[in-house]
Amino acid sequence: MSQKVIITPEAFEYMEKVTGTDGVEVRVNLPKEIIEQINEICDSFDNDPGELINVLHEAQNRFGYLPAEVQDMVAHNLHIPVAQVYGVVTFYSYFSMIPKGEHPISICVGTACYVRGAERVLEEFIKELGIKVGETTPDGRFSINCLRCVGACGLAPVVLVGDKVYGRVSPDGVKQIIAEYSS
Amino acid sequence: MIELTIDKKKVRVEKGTTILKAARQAGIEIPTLCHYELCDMGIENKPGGCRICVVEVEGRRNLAPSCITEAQDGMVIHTHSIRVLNARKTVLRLIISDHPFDCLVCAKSGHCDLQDLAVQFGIRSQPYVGEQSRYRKDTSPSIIRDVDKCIMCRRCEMICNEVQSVGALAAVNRGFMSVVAPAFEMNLEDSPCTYCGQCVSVCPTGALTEKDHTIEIIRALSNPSKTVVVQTAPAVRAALGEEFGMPAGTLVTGKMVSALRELGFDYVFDTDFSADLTIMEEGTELLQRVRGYLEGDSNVRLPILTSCCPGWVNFFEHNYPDLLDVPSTAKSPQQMFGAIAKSYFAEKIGVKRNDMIVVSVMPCLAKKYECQRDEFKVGGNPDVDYSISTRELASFIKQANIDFLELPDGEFDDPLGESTGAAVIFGNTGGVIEAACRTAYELYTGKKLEKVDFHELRGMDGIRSATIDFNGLELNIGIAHGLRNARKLLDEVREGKSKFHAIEVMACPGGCVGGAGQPFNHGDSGVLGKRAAALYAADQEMPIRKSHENPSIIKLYEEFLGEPGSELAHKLLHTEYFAKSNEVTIHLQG
Amino acid sequence: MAVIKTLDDLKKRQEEMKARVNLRDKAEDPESLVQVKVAMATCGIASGAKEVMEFFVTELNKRSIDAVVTQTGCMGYCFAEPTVEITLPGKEPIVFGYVDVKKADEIIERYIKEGELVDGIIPQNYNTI
Amino acid sequence: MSHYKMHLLVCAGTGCHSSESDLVYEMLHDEVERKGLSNDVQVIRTGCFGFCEKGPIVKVLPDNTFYTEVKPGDAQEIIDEHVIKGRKVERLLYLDPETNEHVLDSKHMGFYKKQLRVALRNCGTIDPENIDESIARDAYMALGKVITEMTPRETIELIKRSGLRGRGGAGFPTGLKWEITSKNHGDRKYVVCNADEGDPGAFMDRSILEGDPHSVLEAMAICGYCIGASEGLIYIRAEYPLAIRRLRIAISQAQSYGLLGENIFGSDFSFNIKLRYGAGAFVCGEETALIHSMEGLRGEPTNKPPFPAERGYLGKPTCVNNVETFANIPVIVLKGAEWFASIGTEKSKGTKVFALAGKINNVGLIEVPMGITLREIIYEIGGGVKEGKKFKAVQTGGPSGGCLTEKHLDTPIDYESLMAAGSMMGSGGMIVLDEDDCMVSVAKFYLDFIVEESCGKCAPCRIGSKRLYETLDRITLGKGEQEDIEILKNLGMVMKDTALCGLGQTAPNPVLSTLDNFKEEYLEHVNEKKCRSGQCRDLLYYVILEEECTGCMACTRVCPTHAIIGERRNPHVINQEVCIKCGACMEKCQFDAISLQKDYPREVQLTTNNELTV
Repeated sequence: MSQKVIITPEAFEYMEKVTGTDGVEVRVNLPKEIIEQINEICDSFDNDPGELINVLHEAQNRFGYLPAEVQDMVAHNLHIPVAQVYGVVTFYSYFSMIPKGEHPISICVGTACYVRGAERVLEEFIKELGIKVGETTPDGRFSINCLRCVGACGLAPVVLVGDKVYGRVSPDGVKQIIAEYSS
Repeated sequence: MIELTIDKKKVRVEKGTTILKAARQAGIEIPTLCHYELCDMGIENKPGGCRICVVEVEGRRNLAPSCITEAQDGMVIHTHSIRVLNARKTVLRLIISDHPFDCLVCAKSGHCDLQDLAVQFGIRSQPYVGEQSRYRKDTSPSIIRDVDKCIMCRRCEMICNEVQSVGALAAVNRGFMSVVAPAFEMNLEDSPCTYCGQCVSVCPTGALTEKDHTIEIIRALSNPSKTVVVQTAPAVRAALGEEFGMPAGTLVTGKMVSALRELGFDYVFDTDFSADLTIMEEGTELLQRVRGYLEGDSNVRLPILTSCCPGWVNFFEHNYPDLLDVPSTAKSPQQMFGAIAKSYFAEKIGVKRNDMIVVSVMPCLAKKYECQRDEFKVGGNPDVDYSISTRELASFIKQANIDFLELPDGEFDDPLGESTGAAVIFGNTGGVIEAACRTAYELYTGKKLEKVDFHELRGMDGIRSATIDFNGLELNIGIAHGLRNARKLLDEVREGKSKFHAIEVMACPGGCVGGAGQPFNHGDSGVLGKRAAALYAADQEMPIRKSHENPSIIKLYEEFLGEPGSELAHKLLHTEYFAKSNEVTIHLQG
Repeated sequence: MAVIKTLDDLKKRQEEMKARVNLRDKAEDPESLVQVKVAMATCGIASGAKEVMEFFVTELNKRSIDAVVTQTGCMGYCFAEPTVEITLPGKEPIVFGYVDVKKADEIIERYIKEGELVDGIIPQNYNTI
Repeated sequence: MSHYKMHLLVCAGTGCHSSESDLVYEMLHDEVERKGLSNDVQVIRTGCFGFCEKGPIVKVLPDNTFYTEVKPGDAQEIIDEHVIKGRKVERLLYLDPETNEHVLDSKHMGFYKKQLRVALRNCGTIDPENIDESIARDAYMALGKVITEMTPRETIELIKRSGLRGRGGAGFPTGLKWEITSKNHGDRKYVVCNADEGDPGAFMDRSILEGDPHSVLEAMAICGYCIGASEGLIYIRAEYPLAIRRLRIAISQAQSYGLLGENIFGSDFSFNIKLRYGAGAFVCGEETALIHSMEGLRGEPTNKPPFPAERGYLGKPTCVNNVETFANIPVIVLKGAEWFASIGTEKSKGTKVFALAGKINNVGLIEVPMGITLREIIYEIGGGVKEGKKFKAVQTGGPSGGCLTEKHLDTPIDYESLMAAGSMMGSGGMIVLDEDDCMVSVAKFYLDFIVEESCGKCAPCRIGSKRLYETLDRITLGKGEQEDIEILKNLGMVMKDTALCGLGQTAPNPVLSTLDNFKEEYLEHVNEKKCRSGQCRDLLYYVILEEECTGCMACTRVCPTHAIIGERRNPHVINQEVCIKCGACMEKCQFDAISLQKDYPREVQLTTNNELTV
C-alpha cells in the first residue's frame, strides 16, 4: 500500500517516457512515482476497462482529484479512448478534476436538510468564502461541495468539514465553523 | 413471422423486427431523428434518445420508441394519434428550445434533419423558453464543431467509436450540459481525431460541419496574377449530381468539368491522373518489397499498406507509431498531383510556383488537413493550396448560378487530365489495390493481364481478402474500409500474425464514394452502392484500364521523373510519417 | 475458525453463540417471559444481591426457563434486602424479601415453575422504575 | 462462558456516528472495564435504531431503557447509576413531547409501538461486524435450508407465494423476477444488489447494510441458488463508507466460515460476492443504468426490453433487487410465505421501511406493515408535526413521487394506493411538510434535483425537466403567467409518456401531484403574486404601516431605488413596482413601521400612483 500522493502543479513540469503494455512509448507530463502509482492501481484491477470506475475511485483516493494527465494514463493502461474516461469522470458527480480544499466543506442538500433550511446555510458559506459550489479558495484551504443526504436527517441541516459532521447548522453558525479552521 | 396492426393496416414481419421497420414495410414512414442506419454496412445508431419516433401501443402505459421497440404478435399500434402527435410536437419544441435560432445562416440549413422535422410538424411557435446550453466553438483544419447545435443524437459518437474506433468523441457531462466532445473538451486538433469526417456526414444538424474553403477559392479565381488549377477526385463525379437532384449513381464527369471551367479555373485536371501515378510508385514499391522478401531480405516490411487515404494515415500515425515503416511511402494522389502541378506543369507553362494555386475537389474532409501538412510545402507554399468537398463544389456552382443540369459535357485539360480505368475505381473500397494488381501483375510477370476485372476484390464487406496468382507467386491481398476494420488488420500486423502481402485501407465505409465530403446520404446505404457501381461502369468504358499504359504518365516519366522510384520521384512523390501518440499533451482553453 | 460445511454445523454454531444474544432476543418481548428484577442498590449489593442475581441468571438458564433477569434500583424495602420482584407472564408482579441463594432456589422451583406462593412476599404498594 | 447480565447497545449507524457515538461506545466500554464489570456487561456497537432524531442512542437490555442524545461524558453516569445501582438516568430518557414525561423503556415509546420490524429485524440488535451474533439470530439458516432441503423451483414458488414485491420503487413481484431470470439461458448469470440509494432523504438501505449486512448477503446467495448464478455484485454508493466497510467485513467473515464461496453447505452450489461502487449519479438506481455503471460506462439507461433478466450485466441474465427486498428473503424462507403474506394488504404484502423526515418530531427510520395509514405514521410513530404546526402534505417517493395531503391521511398505504394518489412508493422517503412550506417551491426543489441528476440521454428528460424547473422558478419569482400552468401540465404529461427511463418518466410527478392537490397555491403565485407560506421571498412585500410611520424620511434616504415616497411627518408609501426587496428600509426604521407582508398591497399601490400623478 503506497501512501497518498498529492499532485501539485509543479508535478506537471515533469515529462516521463513510459512504455505501455502494447509496447508503445508514451510521454506523459507526470513524474515517475505518480505514473507508477497509476500503473499499480490499474494493474490491481487487471487493466480491465470494466473496472474503470473502481480505478478512478482508487486514483481519486490516492491523488485527491483526477487531473487530465491521470485520466490520460488510465485510458492508456485500460486501452480505452481518453474521451471515454473523461465522459465517465464528468458523468459522475463524485469525481472531480479540481483539487479539493484542505478542508472540504460539504453541505447536505438532501430533502430533509432542504426543508430545514440547508439552502440558506449554503448561501452563507458561499458568501463567507467568496467561492461557488465546486470551487476551492485561492489559498487552497476551503472548497464547497453539495451532497445529497448523508443519512443524518435527524441532525438536519447537516454540514461536513472533512469527516467531521456539524448538525443543526444555522446560517448564523457558519462563520463560527469557518473560524474553527482558519488559524 | 408475427402479425401486428399499424394504423389499421395488418403487417406480417419477422420476429425481432422493430416497430419502425414493420411500419416501413406497411408503407408508413414514422419520423425519426437520432436513429441512423446504413444497413448494408451494419451501421446502426439507435440510442432511443430523441423520442421523436414514439408511437402508441394499445395496452402499454407510455408511448413506445418505435426504433428500438420490437414488434410483438398482435400489437395494435397508432402512429399518429392525438396523443402521439402532441408528444412528438412537444418533444420537438423542447429540442428546438435548446437549439440556436440561426437557421438562416447555419451551414446545415436545407440539409438539417431538425429543420426538416420542424417544417414537417408545422412548428410555428416556441412556448418553451429558457437557458440554452452553450459551448466553445472549435475549428480544426477539416471540421468545425459548433456543439450549441448538438441534439445528443449520439450518431457522431457511434461512428467515431463503433465504426471507426478512433475514440476522439464521447458523450461528456451530464444532463442538460451533456454533449458529445473530445476528452477535456479540448480541440479536435489536439485529440486523436483523424479528420475522416464521418461524424460530419452523420450529424443531423449543424453541430459538426466541414471547414468551408469556398471563399479562398473565389479570391484566388478573382486574382488575375494567379493561375488556378483544379483537380477532381474520382468519387466526386459519381456523387455531385445528387446535389442537383440527379439520381444517385449518375456519373457527371463531363458536366463537372464544364462547371469548373465556367467557374473560371484556368486548368481543369483530374486527380485520376495522379492516381495512375500513385499506382506506378506504389506498385513499384510493392514489387520491390515482395521481391526483397522472396530473396530473404530481413529488412523488408510486409505487408505494404496503401497510403492514399489521409484519414487512414492520421489513424496509424496516432495509433501505430511503432509501425510507421509499414505503409507505402507513396504520397496520396491529391499530393502527387500538387507536387507535379507545381513543378513539372508549372515549368511547362512558365508559371512560378508561387503564382500557381492548386485546388482539389475531394469527397473527403481529411484532405483539407492533408494539404496543410508541413511536409507537403515547399518554402511554406503548399503543393495543394485548398481542398473543397463535393458539397462545397455543388454549393459554389449554385452560387455562380450555373445551370448544372443543362451543361454540356466538357473534357479535362491536358496533360494532367488524362487517366485510365484503374484510376477511376480509386473511389471504391478495393479499387486502389485492384488498380495496383493490374499494373503489378504485368510488371512482375511481363505478361499481359487478360482478366482486368478483379471481382474478388470488390464488394462492401468491411474486411475482405483474396489471393491473386501472379503467375505462380500467390499474393495475399487484404482490404479494409472503416477504421475499426483497419484496426483489426493492423493489430495482426503488430502481433506479426498478418498473412497479407498488401493491404488496402480506406477510412470511410465504402471508400471515397462514402467520403465525408460527399452529399449527405441520410442513412440510405443504397446510395453508396450506386456510386460505386457508377465508378466500376466508368472503368469499363475507359479505353485504357491500366495505369502504366496512361500515355501522359509514360510521358511524365520520360520527360521528367525518369523511373518510378527514381530520386526525383522520391523527392516529389514520396513522404514520411510522424508518430502522433508519443506525446500526450493536453491543451485546455480557459 | 471452523468452516461450516453442513446445516448442522451452522445450528451447532448458533447454539454456541445464542448466549451472546439471547438477552436481546428476550428483551424484544419481555411480557411473554418470566421477569426477575433484583434490587441492586447499595443496600441490596451489601446484603448479597449480587450473588442472588448471579444465581438467578445461571440457574434459570440451566433449568431452561425463558426468563429475563434485570437489576433495578432500591425498591424501598431496605429492611428486607435483598429483594426480588418476579413477574410471571400475564400475572401481577410479586416481591420477595430476604432472598438468598437458598430462597432463590425455592422461588425458582416453586413459584416460577409451579406458580405456588412462597413465604416472604412483601405486600406491594409501590412502582418500580 | 459467563452470561452477560446486561447489554449496552450503542447505535453506530451513520446518523449517530455523525454525533460521536463512537466516542460514547469507547467511554462506556472503558468505564465497564474500569469498574470490573466486563463479565457482566457487554457493550456492543449496533446498526441503526431508526430513531435518528435524538441520536446518539444507547439502549440498555434487558430492560429496554432507551437513552437519547447521549454524550461521551454521560458514560460514567450510565454505568454508575444504571448498571451498578440500577437507577435509570432520567435526564437521558426519551421525553414524550405530548405528555412531557420521560419514557422508561422503548416498549412504551410511540415511535416503536406501531412498528413491525422484519427487514430491520436485526438493526440495532446485533453487532454487524460480528458474524456470530448474526448466526445466533438465524443468519444463513435460510440459505442452509434452501440448499439442503429445497429445489430452486420450490424456493421461487415460496417467494412468489409470499407476495413480496420489489422495495426499490415500482413494486415488481420479486418471485416472478427470479423465475424469469432462472428460465433465461446464459453461460453465466448474475445477482445484483442495488444499493445505490440516491433518493435524497431515504437511508433505509444504508441502515440495513450497516446494521445487518449478512441478511443481504444470505439473500443474494439464495437468489443465486434459485436463478443459477454463482456471482453476486453489490452496487453501492461511494458516499456510504461505513456501509462499505461493514459489507467488506461481513463478506470476508462469511467467506471464512464457508457460508460464501465454493460448495456452500457441502453442495455443488458456489457463490461469491463483489462490491462495485457508484460515483454519485441518481440515475444509476435505474437497473439498466446501474448495469452500465458496473461495466465501467456512463450510467445511462437503455430501453427495456431487453430486461436485465434477459440481457443484463456483461450481456448475461441478471437479477437486480434492492437491499430492502433482499433483507426480507431469509425471514420469508424461515417463517414461511403464509406468515409473510398475512402481513399487509391484499396486493402489497409484508412491511415497508420508510425514512421519516422533514417537519416531524420523530425523524427516523421506521418499518410498518403495509396498509398502515398516513395518520398513524405521522401522529403516532412520528409524534406529530414539529412545533405543533399544521400538517400540509407528505412527499413520498422522493423526486419520483408526489405528495399526499390531508385527504389521504386515512388511506391505507400500499403500492396501489400511492399510485392512485399520484405518488409512488419509491424507495420510501417520507418528507413531512407543514404550513410554512410552499408547494411550488417543493416541486421546484425536486425538479432542481432532477435537472442535476438527469443523465441527458433522452430529450424529454434532458430538456423537459430543465424547462419545468425554469417555469416553476418563474412562478416562484412572481413572473409566472396563466399559460405556465398549462405548460407545466402538458410538459409533465409528455415527459411521463415519452421519457426513456423510470427517472424521466416519474420526474414530473412532484409537479403534477402538487398541481393536482394544491392548484390554488399555483394560481395564487401566478395571479395574485402571493405565496401563502411566505417561503417565496420575491412574493413578500415591504409595506409601511401608516399608523406607525412617523414620516422621519430615514427609509427614503437608504432606499437604493427611490421606491419610497412621502412627505416629512406624513406616512410614507413603498412603490412596489420599483422596490427590489433589499430590506434596507426595514433595517433602518426605528419605529417598526415597516413589515413584510404576503399579500400584494394593491390599494396602497393605487394611492401611490395617484399621489405620483397629482
